Amino acid sequence: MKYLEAIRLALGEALAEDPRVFLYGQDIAGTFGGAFKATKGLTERFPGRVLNAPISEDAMAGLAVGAALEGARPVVEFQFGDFATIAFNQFVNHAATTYWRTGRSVPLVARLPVGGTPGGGPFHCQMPEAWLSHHPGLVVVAPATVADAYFLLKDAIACQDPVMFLEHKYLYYHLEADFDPRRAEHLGLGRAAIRRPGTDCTLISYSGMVHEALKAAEMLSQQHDIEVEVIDLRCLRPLDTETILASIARTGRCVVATEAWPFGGIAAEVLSVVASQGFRWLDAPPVRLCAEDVPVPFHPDLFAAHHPDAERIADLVLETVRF
Amino acid sequence: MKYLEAIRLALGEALAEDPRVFLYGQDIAGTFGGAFKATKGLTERFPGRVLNAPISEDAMAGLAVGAALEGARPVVEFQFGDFATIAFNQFVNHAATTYWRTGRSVPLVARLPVGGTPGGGPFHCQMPEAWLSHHPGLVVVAPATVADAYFLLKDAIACQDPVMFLEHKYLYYHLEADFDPRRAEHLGLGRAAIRRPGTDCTLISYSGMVHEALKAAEMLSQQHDIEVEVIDLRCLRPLDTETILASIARTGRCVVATEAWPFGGIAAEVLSVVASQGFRWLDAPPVRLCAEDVPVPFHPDLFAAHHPDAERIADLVLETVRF
Amino acid sequence: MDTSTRITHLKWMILGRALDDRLAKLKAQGEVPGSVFQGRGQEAYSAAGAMFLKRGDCYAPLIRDTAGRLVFGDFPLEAIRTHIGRRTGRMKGRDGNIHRGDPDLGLLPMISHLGAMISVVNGTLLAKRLTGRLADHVGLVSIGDGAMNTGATHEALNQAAVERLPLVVQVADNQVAYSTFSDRTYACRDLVDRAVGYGMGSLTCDGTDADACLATMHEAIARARCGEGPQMVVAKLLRLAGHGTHDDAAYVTDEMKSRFGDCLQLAERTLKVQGVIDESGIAALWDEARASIQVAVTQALAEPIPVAADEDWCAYSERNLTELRA
Amino acid sequence: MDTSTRITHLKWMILGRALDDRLAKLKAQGEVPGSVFQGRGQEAYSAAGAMFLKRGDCYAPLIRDTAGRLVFGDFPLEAIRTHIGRRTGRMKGRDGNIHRGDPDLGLLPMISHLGAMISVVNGTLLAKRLTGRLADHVGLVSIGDGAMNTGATHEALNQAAVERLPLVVQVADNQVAYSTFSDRTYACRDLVDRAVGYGMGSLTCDGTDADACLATMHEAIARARCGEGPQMVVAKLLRLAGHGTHDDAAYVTDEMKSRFGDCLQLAERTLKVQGVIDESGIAALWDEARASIQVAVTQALAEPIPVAADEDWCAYSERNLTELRA
Ligand SMILES: Cc1ncc(C[n+]2csc(CCOP(=O)(O)OP(=O)(O)O)c2C)c(N)n1
Ligand SMILES: Cc1ncc(C[n+]2csc(CCOP(=O)(O)OP(=O)(O)O)c2C)c(N)n1
Ligand SMILES: [Mg+2]
Ligand SMILES: [Mg+2]
Repeated sequence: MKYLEAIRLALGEALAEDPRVFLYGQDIAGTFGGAFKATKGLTERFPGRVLNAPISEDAMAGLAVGAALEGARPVVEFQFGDFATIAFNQFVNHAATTYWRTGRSVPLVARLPVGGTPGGGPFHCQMPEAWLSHHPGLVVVAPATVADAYFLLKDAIACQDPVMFLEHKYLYYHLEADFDPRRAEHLGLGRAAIRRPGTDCTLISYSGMVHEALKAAEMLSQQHDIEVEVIDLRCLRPLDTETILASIARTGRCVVATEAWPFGGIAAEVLSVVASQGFRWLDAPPVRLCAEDVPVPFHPDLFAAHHPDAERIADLVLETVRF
Repeated sequence: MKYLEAIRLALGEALAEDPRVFLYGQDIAGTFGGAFKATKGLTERFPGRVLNAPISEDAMAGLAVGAALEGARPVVEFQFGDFATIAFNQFVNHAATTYWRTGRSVPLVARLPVGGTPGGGPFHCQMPEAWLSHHPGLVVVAPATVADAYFLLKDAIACQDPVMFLEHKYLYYHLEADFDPRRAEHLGLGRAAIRRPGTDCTLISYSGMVHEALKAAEMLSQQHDIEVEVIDLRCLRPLDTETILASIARTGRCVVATEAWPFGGIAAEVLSVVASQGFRWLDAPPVRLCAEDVPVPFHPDLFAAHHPDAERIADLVLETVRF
Repeated sequence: MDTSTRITHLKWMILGRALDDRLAKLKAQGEVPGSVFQGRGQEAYSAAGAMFLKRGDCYAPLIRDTAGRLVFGDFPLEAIRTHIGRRTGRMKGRDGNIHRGDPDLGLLPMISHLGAMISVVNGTLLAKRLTGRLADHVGLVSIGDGAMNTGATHEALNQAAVERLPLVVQVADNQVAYSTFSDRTYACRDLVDRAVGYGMGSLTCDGTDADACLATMHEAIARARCGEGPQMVVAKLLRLAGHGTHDDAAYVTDEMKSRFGDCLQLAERTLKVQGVIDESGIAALWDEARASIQVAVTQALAEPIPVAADEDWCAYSERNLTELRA
Repeated sequence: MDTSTRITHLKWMILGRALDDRLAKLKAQGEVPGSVFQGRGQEAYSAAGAMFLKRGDCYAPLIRDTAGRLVFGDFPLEAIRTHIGRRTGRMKGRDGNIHRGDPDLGLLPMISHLGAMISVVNGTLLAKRLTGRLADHVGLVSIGDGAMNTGATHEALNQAAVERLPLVVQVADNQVAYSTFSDRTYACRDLVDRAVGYGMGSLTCDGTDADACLATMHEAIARARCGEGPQMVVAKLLRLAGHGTHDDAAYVTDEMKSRFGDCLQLAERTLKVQGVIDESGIAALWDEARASIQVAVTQALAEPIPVAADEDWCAYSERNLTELRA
């Protein structure tokens, strides 16, 4: 099953299991089934519950807030996560604040296709998690595996709080795994996963970058006998600081690799937690490897240089281990 | 001179010195002179160059981008920084990316009244710097003193890059200082200031929180003989990591205090820089004290508890020094 | 409109005015930490909209809707509590003044960002429709001349039209947005000219004429109820107060003032002239309003303020999500 | 319109079509990293707008404006470079395809967020006015039926009307926004009905009729030039391609196709029937277009790609600001 198919499966099951669920987004209805085809076939199965939205991201988010307050379970698809800037206000000032201000939950899910693909350019490759997670009140999720794409989406739809669900565009079709939802194990919302145990260094990432981290870990094991513990955050907000700190306590070293810009990103938050709460365990400076600090470039060569990859992650881990 | 008067002075001088400068914002024109009176008297002195805008923050920001591209020097006033969420897209995707994408600078200034006042509540007290500084391309400035309110605003208007200028609402009328612009010394854009030298711990803050930091330093000196070095960041993006790291090298300890939420905020960024680049000098975990992680409360008692103050800052410094 | 509706309308107008006045006084007395915004001059229009709502409808008032809120189920005690920041009441001192609301009642607690409430009302209506509970329910949303120009308003009005939702948008063109006159806010002849561009029904009325307000809002809401799709109502009137009590509104010209009467004075006069109510009847309404407000003030002032130490400072409703935070 | 204008118009339409076709072919050949969007069916309208612009005007085209861009000063080599990501040209491989532009020319490089360009054009016009350089200059901005519903569009159109800027907004109602038909995009009779709500002048035309496009855009731009304030033009037509080359547009129905012709075929036929140009004259225009594009393709393919090691990865133009970063 592909990552995208896992998302479609979760959407279909949620629609089938819970009559309160409906889907709303640009071009998601009918035979077209969305820019990335996540909702293909769902209109036929659930007529009237998969609705096309006008190009009005603010109103899409606002409608979801209202529907959630009214007891529905709206799942809103954005065509690209980059366009969530337009809905930023409804997300952080409305969805995120309502529970604290009024005691009423706002159970909505916003599905945001994020991350880079070569040739995507500055406005179709961004990672929005930094600005979606600063304000208190939103749950921010970023599945890296096929199983998580399925389970975390089901969890997100069941969650009482508003969830920003970040789907990596590159993984949609490029990530495939054997996966049986009735058998697979699954960690709940809010927990990080140790994707590969190790003793020499903790390597933290999420979303598409997890696969580069795993490649780096494999390279280091093969070439340098270094055993890296790879953590996939899964849920960025709230952050599973317990799992992170427990790992640092074992390894004494920390590298964070993300596809996002560095300044104030998730990597910065992780490093602050590690530095302030894990200081006593650290044998080397905790460091991060993020995207270059300019818009995401269009040309594939620039794009490749802009994004961290397994090699550069491995280099940084090596430097950290040898500190 | 009051903080607000320093801003008005800078605006008046900029208008007088540079015919390309104009002001645009809600309720800033005429005898009214803005919600906080920053532009009072300027319409009379510069007719036609102080323009009222409709309640259209996205279009306000977009107009500024266009005017800047056309060679003007727009200074846009937002009524509250909280409403910059609406202009977020034009700021981060348009103003911030244009130079890198096209080689053309976008010299605009957005003046954002930020920060908490008791009774202001969840939508009139926010600190927007985290989400304005994550994307590359914006300069983010947050003056804490009367002199900086004046000099940094003049610098911002002269700057070739788009500047987000964060003015603290509480300081508008509550901060007053003897200040002669022709005599005062002044650090340029991009440099942090050491507001009080010290040897035992580096205490970093910006905007309104600098005054609590200075109070905390004074308390610690008087009561505990602890000499804290207080750094006022002044410019949040780019961050003056040189000054920060040099101070940490001297003191070996670091506390960051901000009025913003913790997650992925400026404090997180500073801690990451300090942990990753200043690790060898650290004798204690670098830590932060931020606002409580919920919307800014309306009631003054909750508001007071929500925001860090001198006492709590001092406690954390003490803990850090005694680590 | 029948006599009892007109008298009820007057009663709500008076209660709204009296409550706003009392809130202003509480502000002057130092009891209110934040701002006080008043609906003075807009009571007739505001109350008229809410009067034709029923249980199960949704209402999103704005800063000038003290009267409409009261009609819909807000009450003086809750209004005062929220202004003075008591921990009793829905907002518990966490949010204040005109941000109060009660989602359980269908009274949406506004956020400050103008225009943001409309799509939220759309969402409540769409959710009702999808889950088979819409029946003849409607949503009513209030908006000012200034806020008509936010992108959020536009997206939401178009959205309501595309979904053919039973939304009534009640536009109060009170000549100013804070200090800014309409000529710097919009350039069309009348804001109602926007309705056709959304494909909405539309109505206008004199916002200072209580009977016109009643008839017009009655008609608009009836149309929405019977499936004619979203409706836009635009009334012209004048804000007879500052933007908030902190604002002396010196910028409002005498010419502007000369063009608009006070809806409440006008209503009292008309009803008296028509023999619907007499001087003492009106005085009784005022006495009753003031008395009930005085009771509420006394109680609210005696209620406890929030205690920081009791707060759990958690923005999530799913507590298990936060237990993980170190 | 005079004969030479009509022939020039045809020439630009042909060049636009030929360039789009060549870009699609380059995409099929694997030379284009990103998407290719085409203006097929919209060339007459797009070119007509830009033809009445002059040096010093500002133009913000969108994804279907290959033709209009060429008229205004974009050229095939720049278009191809930007699509295939060469470091030559304005965008240096940093941004691609329809994001190209040249602010020095007044050709604004679009960002993807629909509606965002309009207020930027307003800004250029206001800046010109404030610094005394406006004279009779105008700004032209292109927008689709779908993008008319973004908040950004609304705020900017109202802003232009309030400032009475010489803005012409050229709406191409091509029946679809990606796969979404107009009935899920707007509910008014015609998008031109929005003009009155902004207080703008308005015009409509058949977007498949080249002469109508010329006459209408000429009139709209002339009105803006002589101080009549912003103008909205709405043309109906059909996108005769997928949203991008990746999209087979299977959702476009035969009924829709039967209602709209191909502006280019129609123009060729009309001009032939009227004896303005003959078959060989048209063939010559095509040959010329294809030849010039072939030269550009050959050159662009030979041009160097960007080199990551040469990048300074810095988003600030003030280099001193970044020197401080450790
Ligand atoms: C998006 C946004 N921008 C600015 C403000 C600040 N603000 C609050 S009320 C107001 C004026 C509103 O005018 P109008 O919509 O005409 O309503 P009125 O006050 O006249 O009832 C402004 C500018 C806001 N609340 N939201
Ligand atoms: C704010 C925003 N939301 C979504 C998109 C994705 N998107 C790109 S083009 C398009 C359809 C545009 O339709 P229309 O405005 O009618 O223009 P057309 O493609 O028909 O020329 C969409 C949804 C976008 N670019 N910007
Ligand atoms: Mg108003
Ligand atoms: Mg279209």
